[in-house]
Amino acid sequence: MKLSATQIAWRAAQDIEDGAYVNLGIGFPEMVAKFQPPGRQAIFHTENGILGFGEAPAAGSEDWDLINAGKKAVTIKPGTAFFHHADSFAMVRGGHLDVAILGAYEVAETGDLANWSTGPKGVPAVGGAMDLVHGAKRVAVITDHVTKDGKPKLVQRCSLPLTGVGCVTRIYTSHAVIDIESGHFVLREKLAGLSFDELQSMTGATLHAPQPVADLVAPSL
Amino acid sequence: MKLSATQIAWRAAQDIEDGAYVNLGIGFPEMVAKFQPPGRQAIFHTENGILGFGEAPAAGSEDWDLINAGKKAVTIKPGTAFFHHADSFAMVRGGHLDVAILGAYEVAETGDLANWSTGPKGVPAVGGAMDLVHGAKRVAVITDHVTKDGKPKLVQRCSLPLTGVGCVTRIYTSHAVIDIESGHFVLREKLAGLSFDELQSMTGATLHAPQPVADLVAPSL
Amino acid sequence: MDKTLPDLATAVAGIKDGATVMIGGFGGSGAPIELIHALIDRFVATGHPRDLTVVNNNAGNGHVGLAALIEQGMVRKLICSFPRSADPVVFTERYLAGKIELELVPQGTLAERIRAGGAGIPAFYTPTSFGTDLAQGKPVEVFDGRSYVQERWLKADVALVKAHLGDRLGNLTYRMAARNFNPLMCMAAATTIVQVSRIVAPGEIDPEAVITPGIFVQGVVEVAKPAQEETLNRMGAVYPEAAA
Amino acid sequence: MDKTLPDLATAVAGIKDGATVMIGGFGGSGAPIELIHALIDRFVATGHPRDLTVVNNNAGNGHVGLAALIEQGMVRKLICSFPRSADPVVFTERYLAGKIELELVPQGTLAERIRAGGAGIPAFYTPTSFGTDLAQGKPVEVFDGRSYVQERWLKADVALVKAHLGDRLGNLTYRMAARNFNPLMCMAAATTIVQVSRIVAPGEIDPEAVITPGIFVQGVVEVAKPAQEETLNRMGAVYPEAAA
Repeated sequence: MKLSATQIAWRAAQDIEDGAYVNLGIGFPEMVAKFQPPGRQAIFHTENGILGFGEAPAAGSEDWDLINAGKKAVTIKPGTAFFHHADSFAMVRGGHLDVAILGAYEVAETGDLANWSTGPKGVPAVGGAMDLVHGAKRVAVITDHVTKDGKPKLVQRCSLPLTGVGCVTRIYTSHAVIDIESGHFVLREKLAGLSFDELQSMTGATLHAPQPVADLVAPSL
Repeated sequence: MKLSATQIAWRAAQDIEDGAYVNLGIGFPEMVAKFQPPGRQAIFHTENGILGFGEAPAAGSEDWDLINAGKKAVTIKPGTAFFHHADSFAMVRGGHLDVAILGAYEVAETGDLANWSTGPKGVPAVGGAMDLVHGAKRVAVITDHVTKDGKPKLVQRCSLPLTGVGCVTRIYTSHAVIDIESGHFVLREKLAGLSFDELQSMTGATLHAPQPVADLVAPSL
Repeated sequence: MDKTLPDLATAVAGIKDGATVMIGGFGGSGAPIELIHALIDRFVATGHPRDLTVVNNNAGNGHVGLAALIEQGMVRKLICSFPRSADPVVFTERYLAGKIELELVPQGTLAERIRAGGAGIPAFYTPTSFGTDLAQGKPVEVFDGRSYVQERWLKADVALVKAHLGDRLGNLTYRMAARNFNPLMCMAAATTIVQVSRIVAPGEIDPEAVITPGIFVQGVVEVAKPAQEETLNRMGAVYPEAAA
Repeated sequence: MDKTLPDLATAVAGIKDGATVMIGGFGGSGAPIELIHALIDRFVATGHPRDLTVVNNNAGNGHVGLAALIEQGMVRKLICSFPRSADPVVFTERYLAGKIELELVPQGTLAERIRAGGAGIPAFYTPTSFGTDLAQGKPVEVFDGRSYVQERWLKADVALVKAHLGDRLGNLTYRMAARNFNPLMCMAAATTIVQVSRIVAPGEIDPEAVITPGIFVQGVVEVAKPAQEETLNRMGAVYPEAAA
């Protein structure tokens, strides 16, 4: 038993404060926007120059000048602002974002993140990931706990090319919520049906649990 | 006999091409704008964020949000654009201005300019001068040929604190038009009634005249 | 989320002794006079904040706004490009008496340092000031055969800014050349407090027309008919009036 | 002064072999498709320009616009942040075959390098890419205890840009997120050529609404109903059509 991608996104969304400025990485992390808790409204930033954009338009009513960083059509809503790329990354690099939520190939206990290159084969593409990891006040990762082959994605040291050094502070996985503090994975929540030892065996570095570990729960979605 | 300040400004204005982007230093250089030759229209830039501003408004109809770098009221005209200070100095530092015309305490044959500080006494103030001398494609100076005490303002080496090193390319004075080329003052025009030797005696470094020297003429203004 | 502040006193309540405060404006245009005067009111009433480092293009004019702040003795250090004005007596007297510190910065470098502070760029190179007294002590590097001076970012604890329209999310527009340093300072301060002529509902400002997106703004206070420094000075105004 | 150009062919006539060409847009939004296609037309007719270095955020999509430029073999090197798309086959094949050079730059660094080129800043420091493969060979410096990578400005011979409205002085507005890299590239090129949906008289654009002031623009050409890359690709378009 494990959380689905949708449920991981839901869990990550619960930690976003009302009024937070948030950048969601392209692909899977974009899903987080759907699960803002009632009464809270985050303001979403996209690298290509929109702050406070709205949901996807109905199919057929897309305006292709109004897209997000993943090149998907979005909409405006009251309070939206447009700006150019240098201003957009001033928001990122200048530390003005509250939260960035990114995908990962690997996350190390040091907070190092690898999420842009699977090695020398193929075409490398980095986009805004390397900027985001050094900009937001809180850089979180959402990911399956292990690869499709069952290998740990949470590791001692990343084996793939790094996106950033010591940048990730929280990881939401299919099995747990883990903080990174002083070079350690600190377990905060895990699935109720999963023992600490089972989780440790799926994890490539030592899990610490200095405080009681809460149950990781998410609704059926 | 010598040109008045107004006539020096007139002479400098004759060299400004149609469509040129021009910054005029505060004070005396601002006068250059009045003497654009018929059929030519320069576009004036002011450090505080206006491109293509118009003339001074009638007294009493000033809008104090619409001023130039000298804090004098100006007007908008068709094609005016507003922008912030970083964009304004991107225009300057980025080499987008065609001409900057500045005043001077001293100009050296090396092209060094001193125009911001008369020494350690008093309150120093630099404004945009140090940016302008490194930005415009052509940096010209308009000045009386000598100080009120009759001392040369065109010198071998500046004695006052520098605004910029090797930046001035042409000097319009009350008595002559002089280019700076390869570390030399090269005389282009002088008042008809003034001998070369007389001009040299008023000048603090060697004047060169490799080509025929034209008469410096300006209308009564 | 609503960044609206109820009044000017609340807007300036959080500024601490020793704070670095960026104050927008170029001369009087874009100067947040009412915010400055509210800060003076607080100082007159409580003795705080003091020992401020103020960043502004100028050093004030007459006896209102920034000049009045200096006149109260609240400013320990001024970072500016051009401390001259039609009536610079307040700054000049204190400066010549050694009672206020001055860091003189070329205007374009000042603007770029503030932008760099807001954009997370700790240092950059500029040709400006190379070979001059203002480059003393700064690293110099040659790129493509030309010499450049390294300049550091400039950040602030607080920015006091004047804008035209603002919505409750902090999106701002400015009025003509009153824009000047204001959008840059919004980016470079931990806390940006803006006085606007009118607070509007989100959506009333065209998304294309937003000059400062709300992410750079922490508080917005409405001052419906802001005073203009130039006009006050022509009337011979002095702030606080009791000082006249 | 009138910066209006009579047609697309004239607009791209001056681009030389080996030129560095910045091309605006993020994916298809803000991509000057018609200018790119005019450049392809010229190449098909004359064999020039070729050996171009192109700066764009992406590497093209499908077989139109930038992808078509690459498909023609006109591009020697691409400087971009994200050479992936829904249909990146044109770039991918050439890249994997070693027929095109790639300089991969983080997106924010790419934007800042272009701005720096336009603003006369030869180098700056950024935290981005520190400790990664993309920082290899670049100077690193510590400021206030944190490590930063030195990055150089990026300039171009020509920028091909898409805007919304333009006046004959070159003042520009953009349409929504089609703004992206376009205003920055206008600043960083020796010659900036802009296609606009409508050329208007000076004064028709509110001075407050100008995003790119005309000083950054050398030529403006009207393309009344510009194609959108996304729409062309959904129709399976190929440029030039004969290549289909």
